[in-house]
Amino acid sequence: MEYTVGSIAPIFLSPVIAFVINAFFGRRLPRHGDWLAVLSVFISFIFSARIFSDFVFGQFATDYYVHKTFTWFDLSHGAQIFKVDMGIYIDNMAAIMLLMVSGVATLIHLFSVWYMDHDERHGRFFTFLPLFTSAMLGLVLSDNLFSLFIFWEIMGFCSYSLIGIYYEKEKAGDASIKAFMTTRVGDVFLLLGIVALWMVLGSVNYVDIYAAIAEGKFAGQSVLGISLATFAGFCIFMGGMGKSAQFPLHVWLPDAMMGPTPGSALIHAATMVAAGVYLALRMYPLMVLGELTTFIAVIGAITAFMAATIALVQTDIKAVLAFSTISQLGFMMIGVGVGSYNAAFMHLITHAVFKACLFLSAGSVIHAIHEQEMPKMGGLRKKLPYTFLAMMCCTLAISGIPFFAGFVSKDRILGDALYWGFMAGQGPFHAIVPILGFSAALLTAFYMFRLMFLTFFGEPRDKHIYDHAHKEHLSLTSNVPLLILTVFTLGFWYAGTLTGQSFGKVFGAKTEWFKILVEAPKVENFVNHPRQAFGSTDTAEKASLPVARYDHQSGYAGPNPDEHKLHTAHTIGAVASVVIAFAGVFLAFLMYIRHSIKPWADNFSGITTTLKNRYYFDNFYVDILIKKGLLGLNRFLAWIDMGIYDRYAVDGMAVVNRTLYKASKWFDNVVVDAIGVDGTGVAVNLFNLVLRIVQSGKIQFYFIVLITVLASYIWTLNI
Amino acid sequence: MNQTVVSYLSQYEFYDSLLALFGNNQGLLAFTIFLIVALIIVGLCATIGGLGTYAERKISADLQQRIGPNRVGPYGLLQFLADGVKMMTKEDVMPFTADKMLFYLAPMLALVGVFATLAVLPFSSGFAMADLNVGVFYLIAISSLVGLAVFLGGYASNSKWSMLGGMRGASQIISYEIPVTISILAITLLAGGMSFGTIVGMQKGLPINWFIFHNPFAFIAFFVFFTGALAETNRAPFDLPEAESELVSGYHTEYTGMRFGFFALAEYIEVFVVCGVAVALFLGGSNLPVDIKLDIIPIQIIEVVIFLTKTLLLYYVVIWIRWTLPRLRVDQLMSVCWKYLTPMAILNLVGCAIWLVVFNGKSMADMVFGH
Amino acid sequence: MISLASYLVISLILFAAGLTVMIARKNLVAILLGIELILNAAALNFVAYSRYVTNNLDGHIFSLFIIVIAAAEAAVGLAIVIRFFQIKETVHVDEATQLRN
Amino acid sequence: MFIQILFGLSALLTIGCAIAVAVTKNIMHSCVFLLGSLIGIAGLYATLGADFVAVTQIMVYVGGVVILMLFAVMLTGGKDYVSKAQNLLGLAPNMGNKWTYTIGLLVSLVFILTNVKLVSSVIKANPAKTFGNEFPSTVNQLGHLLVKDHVLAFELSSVLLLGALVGAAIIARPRKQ
Amino acid sequence: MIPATFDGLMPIVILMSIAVLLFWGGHFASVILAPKKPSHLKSTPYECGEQPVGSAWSMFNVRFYVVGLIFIIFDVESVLMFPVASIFREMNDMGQGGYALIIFLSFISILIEGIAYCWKKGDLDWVKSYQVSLNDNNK
Repeated sequence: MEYTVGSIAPIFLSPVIAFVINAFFGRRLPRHGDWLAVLSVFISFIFSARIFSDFVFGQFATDYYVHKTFTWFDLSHGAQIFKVDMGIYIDNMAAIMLLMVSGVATLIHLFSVWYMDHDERHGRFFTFLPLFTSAMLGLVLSDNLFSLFIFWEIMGFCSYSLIGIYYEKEKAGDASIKAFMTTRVGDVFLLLGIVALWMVLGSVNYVDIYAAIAEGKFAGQSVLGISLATFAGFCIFMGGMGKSAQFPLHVWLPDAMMGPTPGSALIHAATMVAAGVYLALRMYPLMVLGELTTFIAVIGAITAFMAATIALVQTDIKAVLAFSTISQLGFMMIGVGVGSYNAAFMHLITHAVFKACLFLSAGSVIHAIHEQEMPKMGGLRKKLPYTFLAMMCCTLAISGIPFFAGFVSKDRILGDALYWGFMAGQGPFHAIVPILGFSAALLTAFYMFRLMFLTFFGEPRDKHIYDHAHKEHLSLTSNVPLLILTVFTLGFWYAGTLTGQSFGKVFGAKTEWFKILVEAPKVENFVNHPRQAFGSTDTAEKASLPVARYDHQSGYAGPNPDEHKLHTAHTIGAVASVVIAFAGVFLAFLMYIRHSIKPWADNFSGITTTLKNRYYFDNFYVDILIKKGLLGLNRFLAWIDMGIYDRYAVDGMAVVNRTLYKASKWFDNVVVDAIGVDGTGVAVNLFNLVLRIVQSGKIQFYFIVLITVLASYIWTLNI
Repeated sequence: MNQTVVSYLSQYEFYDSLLALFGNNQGLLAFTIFLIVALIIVGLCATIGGLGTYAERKISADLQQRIGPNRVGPYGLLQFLADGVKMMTKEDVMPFTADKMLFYLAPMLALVGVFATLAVLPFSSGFAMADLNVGVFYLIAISSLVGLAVFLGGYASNSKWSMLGGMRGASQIISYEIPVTISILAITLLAGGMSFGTIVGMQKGLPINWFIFHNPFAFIAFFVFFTGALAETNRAPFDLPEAESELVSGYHTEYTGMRFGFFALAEYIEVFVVCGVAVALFLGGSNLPVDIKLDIIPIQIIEVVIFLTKTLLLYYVVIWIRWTLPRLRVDQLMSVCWKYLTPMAILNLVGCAIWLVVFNGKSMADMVFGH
Repeated sequence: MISLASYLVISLILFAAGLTVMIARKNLVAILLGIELILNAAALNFVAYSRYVTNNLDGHIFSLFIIVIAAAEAAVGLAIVIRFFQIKETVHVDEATQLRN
Repeated sequence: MFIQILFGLSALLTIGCAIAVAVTKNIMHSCVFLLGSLIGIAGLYATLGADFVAVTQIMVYVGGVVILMLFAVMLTGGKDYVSKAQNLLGLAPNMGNKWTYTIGLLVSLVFILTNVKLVSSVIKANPAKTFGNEFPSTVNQLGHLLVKDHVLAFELSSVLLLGALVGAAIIARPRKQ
Repeated sequence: MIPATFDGLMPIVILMSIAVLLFWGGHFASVILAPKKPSHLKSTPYECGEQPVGSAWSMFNVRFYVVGLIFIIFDVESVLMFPVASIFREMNDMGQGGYALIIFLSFISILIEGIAYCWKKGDLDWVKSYQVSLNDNNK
């Protein structure tokens, strides 16, 4: 397939153009240019779909990629090479990601048209939304960490603007600043990592990094006594942790729900938080080299479990979704950590779809009843049938019920985790990952159904709100995006033979096209990577796709000798996750529909308080780190100022002064009065005469000086 | 391309014998030829300019149902000579408050500016004195001397009427230079060059190949150009600098005798030049409509005749407009220039550029008749 | 044949004339005249070098842009002079003392 | 031969008018002499084969800058406006007096002496070249240079001019006192 | 194609010289032919028969300058556009028409921006410019 710039650039550029137009002329346009934003993202979607169909339906091999570069700037001097390339890097993963981002973004834009209608910040919202989308698309398209970082920061800025869009609300302003500052912590690390890589490799292209790993350029390199790979990998992963809201940098994401719900859907569910996972996946070889996988898995497991527990007791519908997002991101990180590369990526995609749908549904609910607290809802399924349908499917998906998307991906992550934790012959410590993972899965099913049951089932708990809720009608902008997303929460899209790569069990989740199309980059393939100029059409031959099939006797046709064991783990994992999912659902059913079990808030009040306070993370950051740490530092500095500087320097100075004064009094009487005053007068006059000529403020005089200096300089030249 | 009279003549045999006559001194020969041709052209233009005054009076009389000049010569044809002689014999008065040097210089600048434009005017394919690569551009540039002359004339007189006329004239001339320049830019774009040889050469053949019919934008551009050119030459309805009912006679109120004559001569020749430029740029220049196999000299003569015919037709239109339309007010003048002509000219330029790219340089005629 | 030196000398004289104008004159407009002379001297040098030394047209481009910038500078400079005159009723350069003290 | 004559005429015009600009006591005459000098420079450009630059010189300076300067002179009080305050302060006259001229000429002398060194070294470094009577068209090459090599400068100059227009319009626009 | 020679510039010089000579000639003729009876009254500037009061070299309105300003900017922009316009067709034939068009249009768009600004601010109105800017300052 020939790719020219013209077929790739619009993906990124059309939302940028929409942003520019909306930013400058948005107020003049009808409807503040929201149609322009939708249109621009839809254009991106069409171009992405073309790339997707080429890569996925065209059955490109996993290691096939389109890589086009142009020189951004070149400051090389002699042997010292300082050249930064920018470019485009598209492989299967990027192609799928592009389709997901642009597709989900299109639907969210469409939904926002309805949701943000008559909102006073309508124009501002539709200015930042396309910019945000374009930044995410640019991030996916970028071929190196520099441009990734640029788009990363643009996204940070956009999320800041979108969270704080109602900036007059104090909470919104605080939340936006919190999101900005917390992610900044990660970003500093990311920049450190990039700089570390740059210093050693002289390039931060993905392909260069892969090639360097393959060539062993990392060996023996160290930064601050830590091996370079570990250092860089850790720093980059910290960036991902900030963006993907991993423990302990997760605190910003729940607060980020202060923005409009579609904005949350786009930022904090589908795309931006996925950027961290995407980065971890892109840098996977570096993580492996740096032996960071265990760390990642543990962080992911802790995040998944912790967020799931917090979600149990939240009453705000968006807060539950926010914590479920963190929890699911934790699952993805588990996937990255345990080496289940494509499952993690797949979960990223499926999660983006169903979480976007969940957020949009929540937006639909909030828009209908103008209330976010779940205890005041209930029985809404009669009023909001389409939203209910959408949300139900998504909940099933996120809970990991079979035949839905979440099951397909989460099951594989958990299966791999199980294998990694118990069967790969590692230490017992590793078992904590699958245990926490499975617990989180149980809790996920539970709290999601709790949300469903509280919102849509049962009797309306607040009659007033219920009666004032608008009856839902099918319309293009309000429900259809939800329903479209709902369709894609079904499992069979992600599993099996959709793209015809292989004949296998459709719902068996064993021969998924993801598995075949996406796999961890084999670094040795990148050693002599071809580079193409930016404008050229793509002519690299694409390798024919090796079809991986599962074989019961020998396992996958992959390199892992333990395939069979892995398969066993997967079977166990599948069964276990099904059981766990249903157990969670059943528990929720008992608690919130049948009321046969009392909600445990009463039984474990201490835990509930802890959970309600989100493990006191915010308090910790604010009270301990900022108040104690920062204020303590302040107090220390104040003490230095008052106690030392004031007491000794200032007061001592006074003493010295007093002494000096006495001396100078004598001096004044004798020397100054006698000699000084008159003498100074003369001296000042003389000095003035000179200065007045020099500092005349007359431009012509300056000009004379200029010419004279120039002339004297020329005379000194030896020519 | 880049034909001058000399390079044109050098293609023929008698040139060599001429060269031998001049002792193989190419420069001297060229100088002689140029001098002769220049004198011919200056004579021609002076005659045309003189006859222009006659024509103006005759046509205005016609439009006003009078007879006009009819005493000197047949039908009063020699009236302009009589006028010239009269001017020469008038006393040369200079206001005592005047700036002497500038008062002296201004008519000369006008005359120099106008005469210098004659160098590139393409009377025919061989009779153009110089075909510079920057032909049209040169013409615009050097003709701005006239605006300066108007200002200096107005200033130097140190009379209130003159000063007002000079200021007005200068600002009007420079303002209208913009739409004119941009219209010419559109033609440059279409022709792919600034030399008159290129531009006229592109318009060979039937009138349908003229640039005015090249595309709709060029069609509008012609009218923008023509309007702007009228204003640049201070012709009615844009004759504000010399509006006799307001400013007595504008910038040349204080000029008498020969100096006034030179101002008038410069103005009439400039009208002729402007018409000639309009013909060369938009109306096919000196091209024959059909290919005729004839000797060199007859073809050149026919071409010159064609060029002069077209130019004089436009000249007639100019005079006709003068005696038909009322004078604009000064604010109308400025708004016509800046709010109508300039945006239109820019639009035409953009339109021509887009047309050129979209239709790959084809004209409307090409698309209709399918070349 | 005309040599590079003749152009350089002309440009030098132009520059010196401009310099004299700039220093000797107290009229702001006259100072701007001097600046134009100096800029033209530089542009002339560029074109001369372009023909005699480098044999490409970069010098032409340079002097084109010098002309462009000179025009912009004249426009803005004269606007400032006119504004200055409106405020101070004079165009004397030594009266431009608002920023003093 | 012609080119030498053209050069001689242009050089004479340029230098004569430039000196006249510096010498004349009338600002209006000074502007007009500047015009002559600029036309002379256009002639010099022509002798260097820089036809486009020559015509640009005429177009921009003759048609634009000089007229603008004449306007500015008119707007700042006509011939040579001397304010009353100036007389009281005892400043040098607008067009300079012998002291200012002495300083100016001295600085120019210093500059000329300095540059004689530069020019002589340049001439030493560049042996004399001779050119034929032909000169190729520069317009197309300039066009290609502007569109390709110097495209950024080309576009930026447009922005610069816009800035100059806006800035100068703001400065010059009449305001309530 | 015959390359241009410097001799091609000759006609310009010749014509300019003819203009100057013609002027001198005419002047000379009038000096010889014309009567000379100067009087003070004859050489006062014409002011409809009244005694002129003061010099005509007085201050003029700033709007003249603003017009000149807009003109010079446009003039310079058109100067820069000329070389590009004259290679436009050539580039189009070389298949770079789109590129040239983008360059050209972006240049022109800034030009249009300038005229739009002046239009909006009332610099193009001859009469109203003063009042408009008064209102501007009151805002």
